[in-house]
Amino acid sequence: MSAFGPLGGGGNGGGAGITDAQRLKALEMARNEMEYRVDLFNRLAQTCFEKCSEKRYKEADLNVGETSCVDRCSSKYWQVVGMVGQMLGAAGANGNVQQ
Amino acid sequence: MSAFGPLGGGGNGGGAGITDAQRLKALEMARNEMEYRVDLFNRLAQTCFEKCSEKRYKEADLNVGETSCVDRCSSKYWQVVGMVGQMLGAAGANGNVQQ
Amino acid sequence: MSAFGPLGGGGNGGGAGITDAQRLKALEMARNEMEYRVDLFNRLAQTCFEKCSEKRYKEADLNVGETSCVDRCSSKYWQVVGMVGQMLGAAGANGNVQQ
Amino acid sequence: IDEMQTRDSLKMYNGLVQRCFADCVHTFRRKTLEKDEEACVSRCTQKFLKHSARVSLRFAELNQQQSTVGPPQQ
Amino acid sequence: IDEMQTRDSLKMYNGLVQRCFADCVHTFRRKTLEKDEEACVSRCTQKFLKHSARVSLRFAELNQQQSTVGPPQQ
Amino acid sequence: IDEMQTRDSLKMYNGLVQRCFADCVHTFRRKTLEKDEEACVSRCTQKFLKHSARVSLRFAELNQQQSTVGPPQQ
Repeated sequence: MSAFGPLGGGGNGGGAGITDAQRLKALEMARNEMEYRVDLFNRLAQTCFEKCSEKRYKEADLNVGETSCVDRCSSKYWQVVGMVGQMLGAAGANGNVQQ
Repeated sequence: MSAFGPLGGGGNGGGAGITDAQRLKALEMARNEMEYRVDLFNRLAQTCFEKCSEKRYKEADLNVGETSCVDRCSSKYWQVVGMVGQMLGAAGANGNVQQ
Repeated sequence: MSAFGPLGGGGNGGGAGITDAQRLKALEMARNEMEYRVDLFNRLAQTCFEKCSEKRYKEADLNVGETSCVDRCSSKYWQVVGMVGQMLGAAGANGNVQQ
Repeated sequence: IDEMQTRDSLKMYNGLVQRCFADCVHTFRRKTLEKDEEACVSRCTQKFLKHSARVSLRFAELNQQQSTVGPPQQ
Repeated sequence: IDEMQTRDSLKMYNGLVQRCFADCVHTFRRKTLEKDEEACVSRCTQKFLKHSARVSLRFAELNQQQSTVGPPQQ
Repeated sequence: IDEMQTRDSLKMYNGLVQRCFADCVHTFRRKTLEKDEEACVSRCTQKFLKHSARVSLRFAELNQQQSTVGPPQQ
């Protein structure tokens, strides 16, 4: 799952003068960021598996059609992540969405 | 998501004489309570969205029918939460449910 | 949910000479193990409920057919856990699965 | 660890509510359950609890039997 | 607790993306969204946000009204 | 953070088992897998792993390309 990359890792080093509470908080924040990315990855993988793989599982390999479907599906999914993010940002900026 | 309201917030202040272990435990308990409510909210929202919204998404607004459906669906869901809670309580009180 | 059994519970005792960081780490590891087992149990229970129970819920009891279905379903599910575990182990041993 | 067990029970509780609601409630003409919906939720809950208890027994046996099945090595 | 709220919002965000993608995107001939898919995602997102806001109001009311409904006792 | 990666792998593992079981196992006349069910589970697992590896590559690229896409601001 190398896709998630290093998280920068700042804060975990536990430098001098940092209290336990601060360290706990930094850990919690890194954890949120990480969980968000992992959750996003898992949902993308699941959704595109459902959209692109035939359910009979006649072969163990991805065929050409499935492979290009996965690439396009990932790309489109990413685009939707961006769209929804912008819309949520806009809704947040306007105060609230309570109708 | 202001619906969840303040959690009382006691314990987090980190008063004098509280050990780290106690603070960790209090945090864990508040977290459980919170996670339970958030999980409940999310499941209610998802389930009623599925029950009440037409999947074409022809409009961006909730129409009158959908709005009253959401209200009734939330109310019925809440009733089921109560029912199941009572049944689980009864099952627990009788020792176990091992058939 | 007694099925999960005691986790041995080592490490939580908080013996002398153990740092907070170590205790946190041990807790985290026990938590992972526990979460894995609970998640496995929940998925098995859900999947076999879907495979074995008729959706009308005409009776509150499991009938004979449903009962033997649950037993076989659990056993088969367990077999799949083993199979997939072995395949993942093999894939891991070969370095990676990047095609 | 205790807290985790509580948490997991709560998750099961929420999952049970969601499943029985989804399977039993289909009309939204009133804001309280119809009689047949209520009976269905009741049977669904009882059935799921009995089912879970049974799976729990099997799970314990299988766990014992073959303690080598664990998470994949990293 | 603050961090938890952030985390839950992120979960809702991911759930919203997954739902609207699953309901609106059905073709994979190009690697960008078709015009109608894009419009569908937009309406789906807005509708879901309005829906969530409404449920949120109801949830708060019901929570107030009947504060005795809680997690089952262990 | 290491522990989190372990945890996430375990979640993926459980998800993979559930999916391939649901898609491949349909009979409950015996308590061991039929030959064809076993073969199906095997192909399903391999396919899902290859699929995940592919998505993982794309995910890394897209992540790089557009590092501004993040969680919505609170």
